[in-house]
Amino acid sequence: MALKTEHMVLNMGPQHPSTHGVLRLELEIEGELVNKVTPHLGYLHRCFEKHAEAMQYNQVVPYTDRLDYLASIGNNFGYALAVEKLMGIQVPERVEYIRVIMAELQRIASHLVAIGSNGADIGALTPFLYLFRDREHILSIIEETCGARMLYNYIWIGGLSHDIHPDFVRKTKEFVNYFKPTIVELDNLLSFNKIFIERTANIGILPVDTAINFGASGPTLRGSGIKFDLRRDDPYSIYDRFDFEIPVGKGLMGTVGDCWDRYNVRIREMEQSLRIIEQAVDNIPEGDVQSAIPKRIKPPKGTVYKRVENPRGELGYFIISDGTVNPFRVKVRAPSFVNLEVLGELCKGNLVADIIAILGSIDIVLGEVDR
Amino acid sequence: MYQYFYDLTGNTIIATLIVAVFPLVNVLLVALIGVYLERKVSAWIQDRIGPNRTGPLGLFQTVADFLKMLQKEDATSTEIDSKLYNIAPVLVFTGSFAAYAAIPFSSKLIGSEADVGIFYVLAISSLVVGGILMAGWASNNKYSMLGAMRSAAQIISYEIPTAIIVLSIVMFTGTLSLDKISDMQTASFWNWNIFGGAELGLTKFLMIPFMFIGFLIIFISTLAEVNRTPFDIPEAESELVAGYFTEYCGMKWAMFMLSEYGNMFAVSAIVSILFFGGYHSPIGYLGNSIGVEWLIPFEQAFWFLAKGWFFILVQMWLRWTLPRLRVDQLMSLCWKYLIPYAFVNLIIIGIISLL
Amino acid sequence: MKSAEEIFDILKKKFGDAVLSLDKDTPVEQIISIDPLKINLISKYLRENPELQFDSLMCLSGVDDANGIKVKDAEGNEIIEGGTLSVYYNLHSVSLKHKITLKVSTPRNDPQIESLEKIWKSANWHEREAFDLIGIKFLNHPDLRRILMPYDWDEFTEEISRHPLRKDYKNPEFYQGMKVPY
Amino acid sequence: MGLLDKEFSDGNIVIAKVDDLFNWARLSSVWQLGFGLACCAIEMMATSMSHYDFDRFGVIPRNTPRQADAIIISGTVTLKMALRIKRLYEQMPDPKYIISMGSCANCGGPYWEHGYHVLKGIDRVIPVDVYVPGCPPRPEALLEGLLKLQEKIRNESLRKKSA
Repeated sequence: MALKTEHMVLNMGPQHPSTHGVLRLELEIEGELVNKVTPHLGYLHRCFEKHAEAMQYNQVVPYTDRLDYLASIGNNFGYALAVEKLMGIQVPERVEYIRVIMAELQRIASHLVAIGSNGADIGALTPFLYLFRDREHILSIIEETCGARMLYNYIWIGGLSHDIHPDFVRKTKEFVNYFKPTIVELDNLLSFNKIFIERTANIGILPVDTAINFGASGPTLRGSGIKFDLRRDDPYSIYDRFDFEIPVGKGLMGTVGDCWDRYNVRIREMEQSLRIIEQAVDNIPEGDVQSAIPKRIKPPKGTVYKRVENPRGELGYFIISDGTVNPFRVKVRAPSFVNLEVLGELCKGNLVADIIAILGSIDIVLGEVDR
Repeated sequence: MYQYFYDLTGNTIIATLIVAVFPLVNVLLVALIGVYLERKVSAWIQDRIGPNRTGPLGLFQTVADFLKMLQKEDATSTEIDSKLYNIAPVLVFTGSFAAYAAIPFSSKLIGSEADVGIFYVLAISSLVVGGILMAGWASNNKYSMLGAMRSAAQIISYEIPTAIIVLSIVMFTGTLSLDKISDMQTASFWNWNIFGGAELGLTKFLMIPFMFIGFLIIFISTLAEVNRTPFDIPEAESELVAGYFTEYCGMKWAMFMLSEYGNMFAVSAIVSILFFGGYHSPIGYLGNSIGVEWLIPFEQAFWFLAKGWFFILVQMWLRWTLPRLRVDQLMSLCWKYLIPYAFVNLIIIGIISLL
Repeated sequence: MKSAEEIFDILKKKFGDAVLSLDKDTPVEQIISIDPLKINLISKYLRENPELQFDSLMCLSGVDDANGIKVKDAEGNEIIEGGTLSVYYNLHSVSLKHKITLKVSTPRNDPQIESLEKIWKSANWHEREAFDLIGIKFLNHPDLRRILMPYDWDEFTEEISRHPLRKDYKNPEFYQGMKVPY
Repeated sequence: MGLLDKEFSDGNIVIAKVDDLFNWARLSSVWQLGFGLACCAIEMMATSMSHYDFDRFGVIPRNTPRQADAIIISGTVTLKMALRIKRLYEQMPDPKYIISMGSCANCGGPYWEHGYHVLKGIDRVIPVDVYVPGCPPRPEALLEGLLKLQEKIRNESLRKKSA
């Protein structure tokens, strides 16, 4: 006679150290083995889309900061590009250059937190602190420019809120020189640590076709080995002028598309961001950063979908304009929201300890998932 | 030890009290200094400063923590099994505290000069498992339960390689008494077991590599037995919130903490007794050279504590550097690697000792 | 790479009446309107046709068109009656690198659209979100629950405050004893 | 345990000294419940990191409410989350403190007007000891908030409160 068994339901979150905020996972476990993962969202639903409908176009920018709060500039960037496309604004060269440098600095800052918290989830707390220390350098560069540490409201429709500081170029170069050896140090400390590899290689394998079908993007998609980066494949701003590579998961430590690959893609992406910054920072043309900002933002009737490559993937803004000063509808296609959906697929049949490794490697920000 | 203090004071009661209280004081001190050091060491490793507001250099931080925990409400869930819930921390603490009875701090400072010292320590420290299981079960919390299960599996598995290595030392020295094992490694660090023991000859040199292997195995497995990173899966913060003591607060939780640090020192002490000469100085005694006989036990205690603290620092260093293993990897490390190597090591040491 | 006109022609030839129109007026995006109950067939074709290969659903947005008549209900709240709710699909082909926007409109009083969950998995949560915030029912969706708002939102609120992104949404006074307005 | 719930009627010198000692202990080891809600959580984490080092003040994050002394409400509290926060608060043993960090937790912040799912101020659900303004507050501001909390704890007493 077979024994009747019952699965234990374990609630992970919303208050749990490794759910990166207020995600709640409902795990059905059998001993330590996870049979099913059901994510429950909405613990940080801040009604962005309702606010966007009630605000004027330029007033929405600060709210976009708070979507993916680790990559605020990327959010501003996407929104500004979308409205500019709708209105047909051409921004000055100087603005484009500064935007790209800032976005890449922000990408590094964001990846630092992502990598660090992935390590911290697996138990390596110290690299997390090191990476936060390095992040402070980036924050201080941006703070000197626009006065805020995290939520900048920096990229405006048609321009920027502030011109760069006279010291900006020197400090950015200093940072690039400081940061290059740090990546090597990080590799030695964490990436090629035997235990870390054991914990992440061959765990949570995401095949390419599943990833595409689930709409995954960013490092989550590239970790599966496909070279798809909006900066290259659907170029926006001036990214087509720079020479950089798109790192993809190659399965160095296990299978293509495992957690280690996704982790590694982020590190290699930071190197490429440094390359872009190096190329851009020497060529910033002179000019006024606010000359193209329209006096009154009133786009014509129409719809636009504009997407940019945020650190976490494809950030898209779908804007419907009804010809008034308020947007009729703003929908955010948040990369974390879409990437998180893969979690249920990846976690089947793994152990409880793997769930957090997988979740860390997908790298979600709840502000963006719940909006 | 009792005799020593009886001679010193001439009173049975005082002598007994001193003998009984000394390990307790030591455990408390170890926890007090250990927690402070842990925070400072982690701060230094992580490019921080660490506690520095409470007293000079933040030295009273742990005192403040302890006093605060005394004041905390004893909040419990209504669904707990209160008997087991209340016994568990006491049992865990007893397990780690009782081990101190047989540990020789110096040639005079030893609770019980039992002939089966090492056997006693191995046996009594298993009491901890019972306490942890009780804590996990009685808390009526799924995280506690998972943590307790992991912990039980882990501690029981890792006792095997520990025991095998202890066995090989026992075979080599021919005694179970911790006191005698220490005494065999006297005079110079060259006589320590890790360097093949005191007897000169071919066997000593043959022994060295296998003693090193033995030391590594016992260090790893004792690390696992006291639930330290990279083997801290029972209380894995990012997975199980706080493992088996998730539901404990205030002083009851402090007892778990005390026993953790107590255990850390205990296993460090065992490792240093088995392989690093116990309380014996590596370079000879000042007391001998200047002819002050009574100084020697104090010097021995100093060396013993120094060795113990050295290993605690190594444990902390590992904790703040390495990631954590997964539960199945932990088991496979034990059963597939440590135990077979320990067995082979045991046989080879046995053969060499026969030579 | 195919333009919106070419894709529209292909679809029109294949599906006839189910493909309603191509909206060319908008300055940026060109939108193909489609019958809400045929969207699953057309999407399947779009994904599987080797010339189109729309293997990725980038975005799915539910919109309250607010094109009905504004009336006052019994309690004096202004509500919208009649008109439509719409869903916009932004499709993208990773291999062929072309994009297209589809639109379906469904009556406001009984909004029903075929689910695309079987075709693109990413539609699952987006559709739940459109259900949650706009109130569009997706037929044949495996798990159509609220996603962002609390599961018991309906129990504590009036009819008018069910779906926050509708244009006639009104805040409830209390939810589980907590005051909602400022 | 939980001495603060026992009140003494007359404030003699012994009580006063014990007060001072216990208050010192409590204010020197404020262990925070480690959980972040939104943007402010990142600044809260930054406060614990190398640059600002919360540990200097004896603050370490504990993951279980049972072992924590203070919650730092770091970010927007939604209606869905408010109930959970209330439960966490109730699970903490006395004496317990709340620091409300950031505009969202103080009053709803930028979401005060149209935030249909945002609780406008965590003080509608649990009592708050210290409010730290800012969106998000800089780590220095949070440190200041902690100092204010310490000031508050320093003035607590075992004595019965008189009118």
